[in-house]
Amino acid sequence: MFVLRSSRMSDLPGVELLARESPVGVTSLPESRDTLAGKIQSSIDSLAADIGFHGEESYFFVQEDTDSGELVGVSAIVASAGFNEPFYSYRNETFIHASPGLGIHNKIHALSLCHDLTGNTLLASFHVRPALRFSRWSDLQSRARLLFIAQWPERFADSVVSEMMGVTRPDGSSPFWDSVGRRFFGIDYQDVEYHCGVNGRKFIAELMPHHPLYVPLLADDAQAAMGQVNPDSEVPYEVLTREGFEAENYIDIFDGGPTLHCATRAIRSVAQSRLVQVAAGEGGQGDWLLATTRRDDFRATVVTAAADGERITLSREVLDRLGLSVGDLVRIAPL
Amino acid sequence: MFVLRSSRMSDLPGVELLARESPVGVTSLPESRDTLAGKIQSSIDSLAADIGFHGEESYFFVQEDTDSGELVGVSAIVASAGFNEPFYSYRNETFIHASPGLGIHNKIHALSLCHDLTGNTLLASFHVRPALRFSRWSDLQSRARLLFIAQWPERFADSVVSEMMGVTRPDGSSPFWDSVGRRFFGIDYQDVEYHCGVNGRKFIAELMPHHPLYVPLLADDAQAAMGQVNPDSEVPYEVLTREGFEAENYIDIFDGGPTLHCATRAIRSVAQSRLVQVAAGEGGQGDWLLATTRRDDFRATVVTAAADGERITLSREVLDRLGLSVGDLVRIAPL
Amino acid sequence: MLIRSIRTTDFDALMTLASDSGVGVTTLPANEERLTRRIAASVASQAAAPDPANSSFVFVLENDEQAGQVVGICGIEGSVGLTEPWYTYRVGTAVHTSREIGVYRRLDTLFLNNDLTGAAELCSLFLHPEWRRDGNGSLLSKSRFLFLAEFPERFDRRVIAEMRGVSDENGRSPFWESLGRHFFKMDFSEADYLTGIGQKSFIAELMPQHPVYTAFLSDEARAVIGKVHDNTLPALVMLEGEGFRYNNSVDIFDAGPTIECPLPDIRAVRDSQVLTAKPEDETQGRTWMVANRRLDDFRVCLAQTEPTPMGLPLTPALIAKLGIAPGDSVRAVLLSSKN
Amino acid sequence: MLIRSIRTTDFDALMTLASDSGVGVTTLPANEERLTRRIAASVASQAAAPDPANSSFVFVLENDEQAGQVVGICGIEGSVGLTEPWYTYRVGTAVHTSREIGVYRRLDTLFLNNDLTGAAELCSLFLHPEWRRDGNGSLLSKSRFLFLAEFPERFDRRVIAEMRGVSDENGRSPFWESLGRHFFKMDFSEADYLTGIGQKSFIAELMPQHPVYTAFLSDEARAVIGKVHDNTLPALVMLEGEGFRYNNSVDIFDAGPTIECPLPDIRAVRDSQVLTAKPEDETQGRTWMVANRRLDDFRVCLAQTEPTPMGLPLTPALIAKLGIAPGDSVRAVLLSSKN
Repeated sequence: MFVLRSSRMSDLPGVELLARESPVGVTSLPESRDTLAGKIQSSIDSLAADIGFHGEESYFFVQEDTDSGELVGVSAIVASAGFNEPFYSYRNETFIHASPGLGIHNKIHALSLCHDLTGNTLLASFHVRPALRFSRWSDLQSRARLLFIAQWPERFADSVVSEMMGVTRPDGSSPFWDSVGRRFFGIDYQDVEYHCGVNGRKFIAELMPHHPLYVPLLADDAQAAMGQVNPDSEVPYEVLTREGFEAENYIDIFDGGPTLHCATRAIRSVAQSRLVQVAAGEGGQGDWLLATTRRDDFRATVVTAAADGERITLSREVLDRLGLSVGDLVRIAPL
Repeated sequence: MFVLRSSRMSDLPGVELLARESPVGVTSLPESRDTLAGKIQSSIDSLAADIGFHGEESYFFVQEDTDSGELVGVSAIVASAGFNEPFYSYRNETFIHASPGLGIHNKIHALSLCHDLTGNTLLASFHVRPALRFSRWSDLQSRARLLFIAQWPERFADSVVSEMMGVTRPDGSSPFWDSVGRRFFGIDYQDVEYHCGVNGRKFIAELMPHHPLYVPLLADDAQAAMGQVNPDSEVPYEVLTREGFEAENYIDIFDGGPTLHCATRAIRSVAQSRLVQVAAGEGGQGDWLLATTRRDDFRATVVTAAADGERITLSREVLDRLGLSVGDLVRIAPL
Repeated sequence: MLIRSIRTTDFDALMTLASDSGVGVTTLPANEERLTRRIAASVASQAAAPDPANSSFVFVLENDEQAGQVVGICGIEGSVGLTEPWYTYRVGTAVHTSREIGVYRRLDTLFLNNDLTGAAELCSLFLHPEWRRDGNGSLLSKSRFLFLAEFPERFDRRVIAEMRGVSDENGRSPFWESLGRHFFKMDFSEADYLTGIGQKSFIAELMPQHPVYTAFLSDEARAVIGKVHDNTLPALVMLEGEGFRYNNSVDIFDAGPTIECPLPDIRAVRDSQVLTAKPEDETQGRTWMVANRRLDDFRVCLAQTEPTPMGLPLTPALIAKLGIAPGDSVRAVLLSSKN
Repeated sequence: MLIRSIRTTDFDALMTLASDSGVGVTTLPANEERLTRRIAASVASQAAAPDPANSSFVFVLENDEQAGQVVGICGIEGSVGLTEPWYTYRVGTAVHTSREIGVYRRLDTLFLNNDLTGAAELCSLFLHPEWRRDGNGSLLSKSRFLFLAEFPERFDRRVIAEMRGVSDENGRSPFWESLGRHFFKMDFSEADYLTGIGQKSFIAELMPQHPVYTAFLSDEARAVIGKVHDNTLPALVMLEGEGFRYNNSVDIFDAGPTIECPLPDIRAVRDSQVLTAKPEDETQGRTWMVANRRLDDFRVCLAQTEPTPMGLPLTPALIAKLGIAPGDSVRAVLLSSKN
């Protein structure tokens, strides 16, 4: 069975393996041991701290095959996107250029660099082993975060965003980057993703365009790439759109992939989750996403079990794997 | 008793009286007989037309004291704001100017002229007799439009907006206008409102600033007026915020008053309205907003009556005043 | 050949001339109503109070040996952009650097602006193809400088001239194709015509209002920014010789350069002299432009002569052509700084 | 008095001089590390390949009668903005009109830009207050033009100079108070200092990136756009006399004007002549600047003399001061176009 839990420093080697395997566009999961160790430490510190309002905390989760002890997935929550430096996106703008005298009515699309999503909570660093894609375990890797948010809402913003990787060519280059970012940065897409992961995003303020970019002036393949999701991001995209996230307004400044967003309370797993008491037993037909409510030992899994408004019946194995006792409160949501 | 209904050309004298009484900031209700007649005619034409997708239609409603025949209120729906020319707003933008090196992190607010709300459905021309303010009849005047939208959603956009009048000085001048618009237009606030009502909004494209205005550079009283509601707009503001409309993102380009907006399906009276059959009888405790479902004879009122999921029991007077027979379908929402 | 103030009776000749004019000469479209207005404006300018806002002068080149045939036209506006906005793009530079990641980028930008508002403008130059010889082009263009020298109070101190940008033999402008077409959804020639007949409000309505990075334009478009059409090269060289300079302003449609010079610094203004017309049966010397100094019936001719302490020797025929009497004063300058 | 290339041994004298310099002279802050770098850069520039990117020359004014006391400094950059962006505001015009409602509005705008990237810059001028007399200021500033005339390949063709803008006796700039303070949340003097020591990246980080309508600034702020500090007026007049002109570029902090002139059009460059130094015990005439034409130990002195067909008469003492021998060539120009 697979269990998701908050990460410990001893997870570092396994996390490194997953980071190496993850596609280049996941900037929040670079192949840098120091950076990854920093993320785990920040998660440990954030969980230990008493938080009244979301700030610079971040939470890092791993999924473990409890039989082999192998790590099979990672994901994270950043409490406030752009806490230390602005969180940049391109906003899709529409300008209407109309000349009644000439009978012309044009909608001109433009991309404006904006900080609109700064301060929103960010779902980041998602990656699962390829074999688990589109399984209930990739759902677990993504959505356990939503139960975590539902349990401790004071730690998060009213809106949640997540960046989906944009499309790339077989050689790893990005058509959107080559027509847009490269003109301002003069470096390759892979290089900029690396800088972002390792050096932070300060250089964006220095290099990015200050004025809106008119979409009709972009190369055709860059226009085509706007808002398109990379096959490697299909899993989180599918999960999050099912959760009610919307993809229309913002795209990533580097690869043009969509930045999903949703009001926290409108996220399906948040809105539909509820607290129930644990009972011991077998059987039941429902598929449930289930998470503990212990901040010092957060664990989550997917179970097929019987649940009503007050109680969920869990097998002995599940109780053991999640460290639960009968009578404990857990948070569940329909899978 | 008061009944709201779609307007007829014979309402013109009464509508004129109400327009004359309405405050200057209601640009959609100018004291021009031709303009008002045009609005009524457009409403008649729109109701008669078969519409598959919202376009240039508009709907004009009056509220009548059925005892005296006197008109006591008007309101309108414009199916698509800015159908012929863009619908302008200032978007509240926040730019983050941060220098990590110097430890400076500034949020700079700016107003950007935008067309974001173009194509949304617009609630306009609201006015009720002063004696009816904050009564159930002002609710009727505003919210009957929402039942109309709920009944014929194909005639309207997915989002609905409404402009609230901004604050003015005792002499009718606008502090926001004097610091902002006047610099570009060189004319008085009353004059620009008049031009807008009579000549349309083409001149806005010609005269308005093309670049964002930094809020810290505006006069203090203009900054204070941003997003503030004129006392004359308190009624619609109160009604619409109760309906779930939000006021944060957009303000009026002339007086700085907030432009409310809400996703159509999230509007309370739309989401909570339901179709029920009419039964005859007296009594009942609930207060209901009630509208007919006949496009050729739309009428609405507020009743205290018994209703369940399938039926509402109406008195003979109400049946008569609304032209209803037992068994007819009506749309109701809790008051 | 004679340069003189336009007259109402020139209308028919001008319609013929205008219909020979091509794309790019936006100020002389073959449009009756507009031509009529231009002539009337020029006549009215002569009587108006001396204020740049009132000045819209037009002159014609007359073949005075063939029954006064009009073969060319030129004009000067006292001050542009006072009723409709006058748009240009400014070619600017944006530098983006990051020390942290070692990047330095320099990008050109186009800023829509009205910076030339108020300037005086050399405009409407057109010479019939058959008469593009014997210095007629220079005379037609430069005769205006004697008018500027004579009546500076009627013109803004800043004098500009828009140079036709690059387009191919079909009137296709690479700059337009790469930028304007996306916003105007029409052909360059149509936009050019609309501007020519004064329908300029569509520019504010349709134009991109935000600065454009030229990096997003086609290579051909970038290559022609600030460049003139081959046919316009001689005119550019001539005006540069008079002191006009490109100052990073280009046309919003075809990116042709706008060049400018302060009025008193124009060579033919600065070097012009007021001299007494001295009748001589025969004169010789370098080629001079000679003007009659009259506001209401301004005339300029070329003369081979050299000034003497007694005045400027001119033949009686030329004096008559200028509409003056012997002993009257004239304003004269060498046609070119090089001869 | 002698102008000469800066030397490493000048460091102590310069620290003293720098601490006498006030707010507004951003290029000469009393900062050890930066001064050391400037001196080293100037020495290195002498040996570098002739490319504007390599040129950062500094010269000192030495009171050669008092044991070589350094009383002034001036510099020239070959090309600015090649490592860090060079920011200016361009003062532009926006015209908004509506024929329909009869409105015509003309507004000034400030566009942040890097248009001056690449230009050569006159910089670092500072003269000890006690020595602001006897034409020392003119000599200090204009001596650079002989260097430009001698080594034009080491400088961009476009030469600029930033003029200090208006501030009061407390260093308070009305332009800064109305605009910069909202974005920088610091005093003008602090921003000025940070720029002076090369910490320019904060400008990109904090500056308003969108054009600003000056209508939203205070009356005092609008009034000083493109205006110089009273103390800088003489310098402005002097550079205008050399051909420099304000071209609508102003400083982003205090709105002082940046003036510019093409290198070959600077009066002292254009009129300078190469002449043979002719020793004479006594010389007289107008005041000339005379330079020794050397890149590695450039020197300039003033001399009362007049050129003859045989060369430029100079006293043996002056020839020695210039570090040349009789019969060597010198470059000379009248100190002022007016004498």
